[in-house]
Amino acid sequence: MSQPLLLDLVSGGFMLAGAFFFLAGTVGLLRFPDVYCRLHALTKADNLGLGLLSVGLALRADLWTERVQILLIWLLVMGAAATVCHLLARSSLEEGVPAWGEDS
Amino acid sequence: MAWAAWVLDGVVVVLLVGLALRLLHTRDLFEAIVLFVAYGLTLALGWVRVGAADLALAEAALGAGVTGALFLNAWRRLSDRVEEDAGA
Amino acid sequence: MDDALLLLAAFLALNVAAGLVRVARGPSPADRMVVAQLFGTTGVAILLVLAEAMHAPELRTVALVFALLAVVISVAFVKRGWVRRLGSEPVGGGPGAGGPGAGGHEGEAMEAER
Amino acid sequence: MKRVSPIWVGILALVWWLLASPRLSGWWVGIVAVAVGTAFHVALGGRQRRGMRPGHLAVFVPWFLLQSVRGGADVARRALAPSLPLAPGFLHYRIRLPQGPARVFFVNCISLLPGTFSARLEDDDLTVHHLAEPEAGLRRLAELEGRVGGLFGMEVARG
Repeated sequence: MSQPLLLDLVSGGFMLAGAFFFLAGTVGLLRFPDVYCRLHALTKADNLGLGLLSVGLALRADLWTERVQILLIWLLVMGAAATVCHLLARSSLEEGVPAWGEDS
Repeated sequence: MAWAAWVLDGVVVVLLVGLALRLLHTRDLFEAIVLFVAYGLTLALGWVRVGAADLALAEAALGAGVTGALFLNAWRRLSDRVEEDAGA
Repeated sequence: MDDALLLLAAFLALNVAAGLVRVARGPSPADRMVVAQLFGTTGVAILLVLAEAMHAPELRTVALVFALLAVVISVAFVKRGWVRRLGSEPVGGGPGAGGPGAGGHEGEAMEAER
Repeated sequence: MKRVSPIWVGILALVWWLLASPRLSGWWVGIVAVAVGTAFHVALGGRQRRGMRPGHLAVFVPWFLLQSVRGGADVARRALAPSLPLAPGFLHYRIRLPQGPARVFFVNCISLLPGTFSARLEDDDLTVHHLAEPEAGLRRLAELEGRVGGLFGMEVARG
């Protein structure tokens, strides 16, 4: 009986840590001064949050195919996030969105 | 037991209504498009909550994705034309 | 445990709601387009959690679609330039995300988060 | 020269199987998907002479995961600190990796490194946005480039 409890604790810990990073990412999105900094917050904090959450969920999954599935989705999201971040940053730069502390 | 589900569903419903109101009231076309995409994705979450994963899939892919991309294209064409008219 | 997972999903949904404040406030179009990233990660997280909480593995497929959508939408957005487009404000940075709100009317649901 | 690599077909089929796994009733859709995926793979350049070396992934992946955890923690700390300790700005980095998959991989990885993401790439000149501490960012970029070079089996001159 202690085995499932331990599993719940560990996976719950991972998921809570993930939720914390999602919160941090949202706070960063609202607080950071310019679009470039906000992209940092969204890309990195949310990705780490999703990673921790995926690990927590993968621990709870019944089948190993489900585990790999969850981790594959995380991998795909990681690639998508890096691509989206680069695209938005590049177009902001090209359109001359000023960075914080820069007068233009 | 049920209250946790109520919390989640409540958040989704409030989000949907708030997005819809803001979407209809904003004067910024681009913001409206972006909010439309957000609305579609939130609606997909709503479909998930009522147990219709297939509808959620269609809503996300067609309602938010394809329609959103088409709106973005139309917005670009529209603003090109407005710019031309202003320049001429 | 399922209840705890549902609450976790609700918490993540609140995160999305807070993030949408940034989408509503802008000021630049790129600031609004972070909605793609927001749903691309947090939306996927919600769906993965729900897949476990509701015992519905098919929701992971929906999560995949969300992740792909983020890319599709932002590619559709950056394909050509966007500044000085119809309805988009002149951009301005500044500490505290400066600039007045788009039209002065913030959404009712957003108001509480500000 | 464009050749269909059987390894790629296998990888795509495996991915399909994993993603569709609880119910494989739609296996014929999977065959179509794998075929389309392979067609894209060939259209986008096919098998490169220098591919990723799988053995080196075992070293790279843990390092990268650690870096991305540190990146997330760094952003979280800055976002939650009341004083908002930011010193953002752009820096330029001259890429030494040759054109090709290694370079694309490198540029994508930058976005998950602590405090940096890639904003623009023009020829060899990469514009990187940093959240704070540009010198540390440059050092990490150089290290990442070296490691990506190792992963793809090419020597990157230290400069």
